[in-house]
Amino acid sequence: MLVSVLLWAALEMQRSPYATYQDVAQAQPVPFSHQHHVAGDGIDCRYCHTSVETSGFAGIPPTKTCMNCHSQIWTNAPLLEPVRESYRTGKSLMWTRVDYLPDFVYFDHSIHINKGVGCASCHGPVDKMPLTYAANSLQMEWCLNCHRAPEYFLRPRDQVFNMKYEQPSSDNPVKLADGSVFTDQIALGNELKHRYNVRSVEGITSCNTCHR
Amino acid sequence: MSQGPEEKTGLLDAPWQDEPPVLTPGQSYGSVTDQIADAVLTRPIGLGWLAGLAIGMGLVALLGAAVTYLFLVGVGIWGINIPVGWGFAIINFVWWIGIGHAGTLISAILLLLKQTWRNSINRFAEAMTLFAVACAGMFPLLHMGRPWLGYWMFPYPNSMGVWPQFRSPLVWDVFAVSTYATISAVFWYVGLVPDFATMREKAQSRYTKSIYGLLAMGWRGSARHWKRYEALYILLAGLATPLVLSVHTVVSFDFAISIVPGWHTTIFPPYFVAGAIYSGFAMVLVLAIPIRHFYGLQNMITMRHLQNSAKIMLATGLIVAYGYIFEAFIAFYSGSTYERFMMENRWFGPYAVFYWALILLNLVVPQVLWIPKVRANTTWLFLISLVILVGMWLERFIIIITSLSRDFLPSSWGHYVATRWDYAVFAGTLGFFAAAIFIFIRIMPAISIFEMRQLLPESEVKAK
Amino acid sequence: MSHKALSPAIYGLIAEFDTSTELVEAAQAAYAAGYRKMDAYSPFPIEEASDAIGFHKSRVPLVVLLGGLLGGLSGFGLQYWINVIAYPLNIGGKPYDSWPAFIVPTFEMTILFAGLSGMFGMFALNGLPMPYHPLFHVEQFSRVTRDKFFLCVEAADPKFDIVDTQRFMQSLKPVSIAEVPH
Amino acid sequence: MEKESPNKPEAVCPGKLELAEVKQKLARAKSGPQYWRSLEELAQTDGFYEMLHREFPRQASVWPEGSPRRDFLKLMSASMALAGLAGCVKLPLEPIVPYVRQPDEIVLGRPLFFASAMPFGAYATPVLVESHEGRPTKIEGNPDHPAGLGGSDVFAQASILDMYDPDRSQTITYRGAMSTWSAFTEALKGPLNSEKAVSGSGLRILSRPFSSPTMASLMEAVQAAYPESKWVKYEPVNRDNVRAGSQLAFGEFVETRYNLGKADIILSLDGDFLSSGFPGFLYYARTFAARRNPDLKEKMSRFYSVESTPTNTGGKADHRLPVRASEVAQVASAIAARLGVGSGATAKPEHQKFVTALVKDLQAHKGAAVVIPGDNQPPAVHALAHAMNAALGAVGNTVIYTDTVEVKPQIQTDALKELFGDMNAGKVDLLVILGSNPVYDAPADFEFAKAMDKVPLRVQYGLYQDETYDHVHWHINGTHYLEEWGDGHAFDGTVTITQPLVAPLYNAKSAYEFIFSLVGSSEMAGYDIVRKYWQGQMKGGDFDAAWRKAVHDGFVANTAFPSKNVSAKGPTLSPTTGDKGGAPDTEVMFRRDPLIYDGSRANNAWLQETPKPVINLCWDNAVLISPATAKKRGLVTGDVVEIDINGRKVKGPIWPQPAHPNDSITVFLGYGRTKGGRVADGVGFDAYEIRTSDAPWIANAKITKVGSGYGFADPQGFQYIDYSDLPKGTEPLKNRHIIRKATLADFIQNPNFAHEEEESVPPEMTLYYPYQYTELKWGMTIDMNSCIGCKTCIVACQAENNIPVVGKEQTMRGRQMQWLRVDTYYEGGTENPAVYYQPVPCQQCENAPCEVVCPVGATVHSTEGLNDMVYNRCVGTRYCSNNCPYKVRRFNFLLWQDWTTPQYKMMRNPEVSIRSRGVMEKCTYCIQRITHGRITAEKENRSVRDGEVITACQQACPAGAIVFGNLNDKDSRVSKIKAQQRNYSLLEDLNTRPRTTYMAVVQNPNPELEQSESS
Repeated sequence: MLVSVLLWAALEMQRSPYATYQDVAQAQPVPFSHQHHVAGDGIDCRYCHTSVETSGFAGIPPTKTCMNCHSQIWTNAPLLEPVRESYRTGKSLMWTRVDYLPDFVYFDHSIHINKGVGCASCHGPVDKMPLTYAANSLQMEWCLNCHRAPEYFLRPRDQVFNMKYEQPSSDNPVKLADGSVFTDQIALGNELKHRYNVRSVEGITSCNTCHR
Repeated sequence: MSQGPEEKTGLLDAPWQDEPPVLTPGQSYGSVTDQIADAVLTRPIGLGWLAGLAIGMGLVALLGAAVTYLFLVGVGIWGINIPVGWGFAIINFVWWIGIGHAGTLISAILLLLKQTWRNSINRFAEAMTLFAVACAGMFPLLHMGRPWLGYWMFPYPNSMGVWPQFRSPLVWDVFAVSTYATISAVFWYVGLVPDFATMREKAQSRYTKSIYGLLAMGWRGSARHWKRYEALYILLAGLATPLVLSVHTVVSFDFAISIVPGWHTTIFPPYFVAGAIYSGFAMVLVLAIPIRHFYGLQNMITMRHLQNSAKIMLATGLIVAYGYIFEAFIAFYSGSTYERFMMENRWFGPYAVFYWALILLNLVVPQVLWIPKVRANTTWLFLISLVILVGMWLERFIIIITSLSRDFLPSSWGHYVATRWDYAVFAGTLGFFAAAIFIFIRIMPAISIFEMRQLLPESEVKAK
Repeated sequence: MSHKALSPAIYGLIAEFDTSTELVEAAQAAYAAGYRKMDAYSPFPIEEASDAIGFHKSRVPLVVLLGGLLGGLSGFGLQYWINVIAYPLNIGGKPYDSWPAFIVPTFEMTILFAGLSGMFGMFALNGLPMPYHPLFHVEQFSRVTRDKFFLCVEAADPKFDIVDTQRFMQSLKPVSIAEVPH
Repeated sequence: MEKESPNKPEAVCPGKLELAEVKQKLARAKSGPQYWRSLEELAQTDGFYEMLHREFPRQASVWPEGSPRRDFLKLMSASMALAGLAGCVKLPLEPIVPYVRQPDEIVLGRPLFFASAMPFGAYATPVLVESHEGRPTKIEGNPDHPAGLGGSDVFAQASILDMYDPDRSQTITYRGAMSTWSAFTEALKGPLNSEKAVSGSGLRILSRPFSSPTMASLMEAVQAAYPESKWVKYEPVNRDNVRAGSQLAFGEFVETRYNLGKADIILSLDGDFLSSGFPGFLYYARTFAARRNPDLKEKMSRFYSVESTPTNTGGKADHRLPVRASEVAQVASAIAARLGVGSGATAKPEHQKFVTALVKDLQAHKGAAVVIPGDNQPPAVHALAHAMNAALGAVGNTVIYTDTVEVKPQIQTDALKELFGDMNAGKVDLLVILGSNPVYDAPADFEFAKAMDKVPLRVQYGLYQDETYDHVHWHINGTHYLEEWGDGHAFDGTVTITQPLVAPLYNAKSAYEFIFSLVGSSEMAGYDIVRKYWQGQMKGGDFDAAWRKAVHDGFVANTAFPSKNVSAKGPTLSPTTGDKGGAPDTEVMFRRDPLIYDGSRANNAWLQETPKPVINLCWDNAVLISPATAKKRGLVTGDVVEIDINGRKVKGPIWPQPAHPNDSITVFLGYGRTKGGRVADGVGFDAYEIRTSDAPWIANAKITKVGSGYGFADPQGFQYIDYSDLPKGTEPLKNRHIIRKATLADFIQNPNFAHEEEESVPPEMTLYYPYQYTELKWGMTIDMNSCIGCKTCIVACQAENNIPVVGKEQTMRGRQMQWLRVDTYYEGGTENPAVYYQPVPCQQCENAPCEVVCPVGATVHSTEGLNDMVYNRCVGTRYCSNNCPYKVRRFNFLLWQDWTTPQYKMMRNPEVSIRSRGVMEKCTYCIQRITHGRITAEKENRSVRDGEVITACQQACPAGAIVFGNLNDKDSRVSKIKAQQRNYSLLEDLNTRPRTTYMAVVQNPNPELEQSESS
């Protein structure tokens, strides 16, 4: 009895935000607001995360990228002092990672984007995050949800960076470049799986897909 | 189910021999009860006992130290390497598990075979089983590279979405050994309940009284209870019998399932089980002979028990011998070049001396048990039992080390040399076992009281 | 009639015997005399005794059987689900459903569940653990765990009458008779 | 810049396409200097270091023992239950440290490739260097380079570790105390001026020989500034004999180049041309292997080897004649005589048969035969070889003479002797030592240290504060070739450019900058020095373009030296024997170590731990002796003997080595370092102590037993495929069909020989339906006929896959970690056995025995047929290894990864998990490279091209013996090879169905000699 209770508690704890930091906003040197920059200013993800389409690593913007704008606007907002200081001294800003993967997991951004996995699918509604937090647990079982049934999540490539994108439904049909219209995610997903020739489920649930 | 001594029809009671009795005459319900219970309740703590316990505890401390160092530094402190990935840890595991088997055999199988003489030795035989399994159980965990992840062997819904790999004999081991441990414990405890009641009543101090009372769960010997109790007891025996056979079979699968020459053979299951009982009874004698001597239980654990055990050792020993012979025969009959080389390597290879020692200790020496005089001499029995225990340990050494050290590709042949840490851990478990036994005989009735009562002639209900 | 009122005050009457034979005979006699709510107590199991008091079959075997079945099915089910449905993996070129390999754990699970359900079933049916019982008040009853045999006729028995029953018990030539208070 | 080429595949390995991309990158970079400054600037920011240490998630471990987490877990592992749960639950927060200004060419998470060159001896070895975020992480061969042909050698592969070696000298010192560059230049002004006054008569520069034109120009500048000064070039493993030989033959120094591609008959006179470090090794290995393909039928070449110390070269010979080094001369002259060269001695009776058959064969192949003398053979033998080659009409066909690649060659020992004399005579006021370590490796009869101490001012420029360091005033820490600009000539003369991959870790000066500072009034950056020189050379046309191309390609096309007309002057004197000194008893043969060379590589743990070719000994040098002689003298393995050459003594342990000539011993140079670094020090014994200038290669010595019980680390368990030292009558190992071989003749009439004896298992023997691999299906073949046993693949694998080293003691316990091993088997007694090399990586069995027994499913099959090893799932039961018939799995018995040294963090390949204590690991077919190729292909909506994924071992193999690819693609090279009949799999009868298969050995013995084979 006691044993099973403890076991259950352990399993719960293991999945709890305490362990995964899911939905926990981290303190950052600069309280950077994705909400403001993405929703407000309408800046595209790729402006800062430059290598997301070409490399496994999405890329953290160098201080220079911040200064591109902030040398013009908010030039002396005290909030941005750390940024300016970093630029002056050449000392890097030390951000705290919010979307954390263990070191033995090899995640490649470019291929996911190429296969029509939206940023939001993993990172959540970044455009609604005043302070950034991990929207998902990023635990293996969570990854497997999609790797076992991609059709539930795929979206057209041109919608990958669209934060407003919603899955097709009768009142929200999704139109592909070639004009075909979908009102049902499964149908769309299967079509995209075919078009983007996504590997077989056995293939993308093979261990070496993520672990080396 | 109980029967008097006069109508003995047990397998092992050869009619042409006049047997010593199971229970010396002149006993009564009261006398057996008192004698057994008092050994625990009133008998003063002897120096011998203290010394024994001290030694045991000392070795347990050694075990603790060795294990701590092991976890901090890694299994590299042992002699294992590539190709010999398994060393003392697995040898000891198999050895201890084997020893456990005799206990279950006595308590379960002999019960089913209506061998009432087992009533006087089943209790501590079962205790022995439990402690041996506990010792064995440590090793699979200790020998892991990352023991703190040992729980991955059990199926539980983890956040990784992955499960144990059920094709692996190691997972079978996990199931078999844990089940075996559990069922043995159940069997043992169920058997103890009525005796705990006795202790409850006999105990003087409030303190001990309440403890035994707790354990007895309010047992009051109602006929209805006895009825259900007996039903369960028989059923447990019926469950434990296939279980005990399965456990060493599964352990032998660890080897038989693999493709290593010298491991990959179908004869392993029966020959492992036989070997297990062989070493198990050896351990029973190694324990029984001193206990009956020091606690003056000669009238309950009589020569009869010792002789029967000796006969069983002789029988199982011959099965084991058959195993050895057949291993060799198959090696050549199979025509497999690897098998042949394996056998020749055992005979002439770097570990040949151990092989021949094994043959001497396990096959040759025990043959003296054919001689009734030897079976009747406790000293001889004790020594032979020790010899067999060593021999059986060597058998596992031979199987594991020689087979691994020279397998398929000559380029990757290796050599295994145990380190002091290997010995430390082994000695530690021996100490743990000894300490456990010493404590057990001080706090629990070492002989099943209520089953002893059944051995008394007056326990019979005379139909008029 | 009058003293019938007293009957609830006590749990029952208990008679003490020296041998199992006497106990069994006593029990048979009591049963013949029409007593039903009674029980025999002995230091070791006596088959005849339970028969004598009219208790013929226990339900323990059934419990064990059900436990075993449950264990076996869940054992195999778990393995099948894991290997074929939850996460099929190519292990050394073996098929997902390599059932021969699943037999061992299935077997062990069967034994485990059967054994555990057996033990808990037995205790449950026996109403154990029961730290308190009226009989424990009876001084000589403590010897039931040593060398004495007892027959207890409970007051709850419709035919129970403190006087008649006592008289009847005397006829069984017990070593002693005692009232068992609540 | 990535935006410009979004779809370009990543340069995971230098196939054409990737190079094309690197080209673009460089073309786009405005011009060299700025391009590089960007990296230097980046290198100086703290951000850079912070990033190196923390940014890259791939700098990772098998969690839960990751670098930041390990301490935390150490605590936990004490109390298991806790560690168990907590360990699997709580992830610690990690910082991310971005750049401040990100250099254009760097795309986070994607490697770049740069061509460069490793100066080795007097030659430049072309390489291609992989760089992650500005950290060089892996050396590969440069496929475009005419002298490299894409292969590489152990030294190139291991050089990456040299660069990150924490023992490297990190600062300038004066009399042992930290100092600065400016202090040094100040301090030297005076002495230099006074030297100027006496036109440098007191200035001596001691350097290693080099081929760098720029350095040559600097050398001239020094001569100009200090006319009387002398520049001495010396290396202990020198080619004096070669030089002297060519002088004997031609009266001048010439470079000899062989064209094995044209050679039908090859005769080696102790010529070790198939081992790393031999000039032109890469080229020879590739061309030799090409001609050993039995499908060429009678065009397959035949190789005779007259050899003293057994080498992997001799192991490839169809006929090998083991003789003492001093006897080679005699055999050579006997052969020469038969060829009408010189009035040679007659061969010993036991050599007659060999010589006769050989000569016949040579004469039958005039114009297509070649004689290759060894560097350790006396000049006379070289002269003879030249003459023989002439007589065989080899010159112009299989032998080409050119100008020497080395700049201003000299007889180095003589030059050093002169310097020694001058120092003793007090003629030297200022001694500048450039990268050499004379105190350790100068001939014993020059007590160099003593002489040196007589020099008033001594300056050392070098990478290590080594033995010589104790005897100098100034020590200037030098740059590794990956940190400096430079140039050189490949063995064929091709101009080869060295470009830095990273700014000097300990901001050191390059040798060029250093020498320049001695002559130049002002200082100049290495880049400018080299570029300026070439600006002078590349006249006409657009220099910038030409220069960029040169830098990018790593070489200048068609700059190989033209062949030179020289004629051997007449029949040379017929030599008697090799150089000798000392009382005759046992002949000592000094040899450079096959792996740590002359000792300069001694601090490289990868090289130390790699088993030496053929000998399979690591972490030691030994006294090699033939088993027969050992028996005769009552010596057994591990006995310690004292070698006495004219009173100079050294003690070394005995190692009976099959195929070693009798009555002689071999000692490898380069061990017994005292100030070589944490790895080098105290390993082996120092043979330089008994090596004198008059007998640098062959000497006579007395050996006496002085001890015993020395323990060796020899990873390979058992080397005889036939009986030898197994109890007689035991089941013959031959029946395992591990090595399958035939003679060319047999092969031609029975191409299927490889499958005759085996009882191969029909696929239907299994109960189960075989798993269908529909997607990619990876497989590998290893051609044992091409494999030359040089072990380069092992080091390449170690570098690529972050494989730790375990040290001698652990290797002795049988816990070496290298994923790939090269099994070496002997057959036919110990006198002169046939030798076979068999590289064994994970066989990637389709019916993998290891997978079935893993209790946690840590090793399972992928849909591409890979036997995945999931480190992070492994609990370490080691059952998989027990059940692996090939024993290719490696286990982290202890914590062997170095988590603390920052240099190593920078060195590791970020694409590969770093395994920690308690987990199993093994060859993955370079899964990181496969994944890369697959993802790249998928992003371009195409299937993976053949040759797009190249494993590290395949890339490194100089002989091209390893081929990897997709078996579902019927046109892939690997499928084609697997279709051949020579193809077989190891332990086939176990029905493990390996994906790695072998091409059986086919030898091409001379029918006349066949009978006498196998002593």
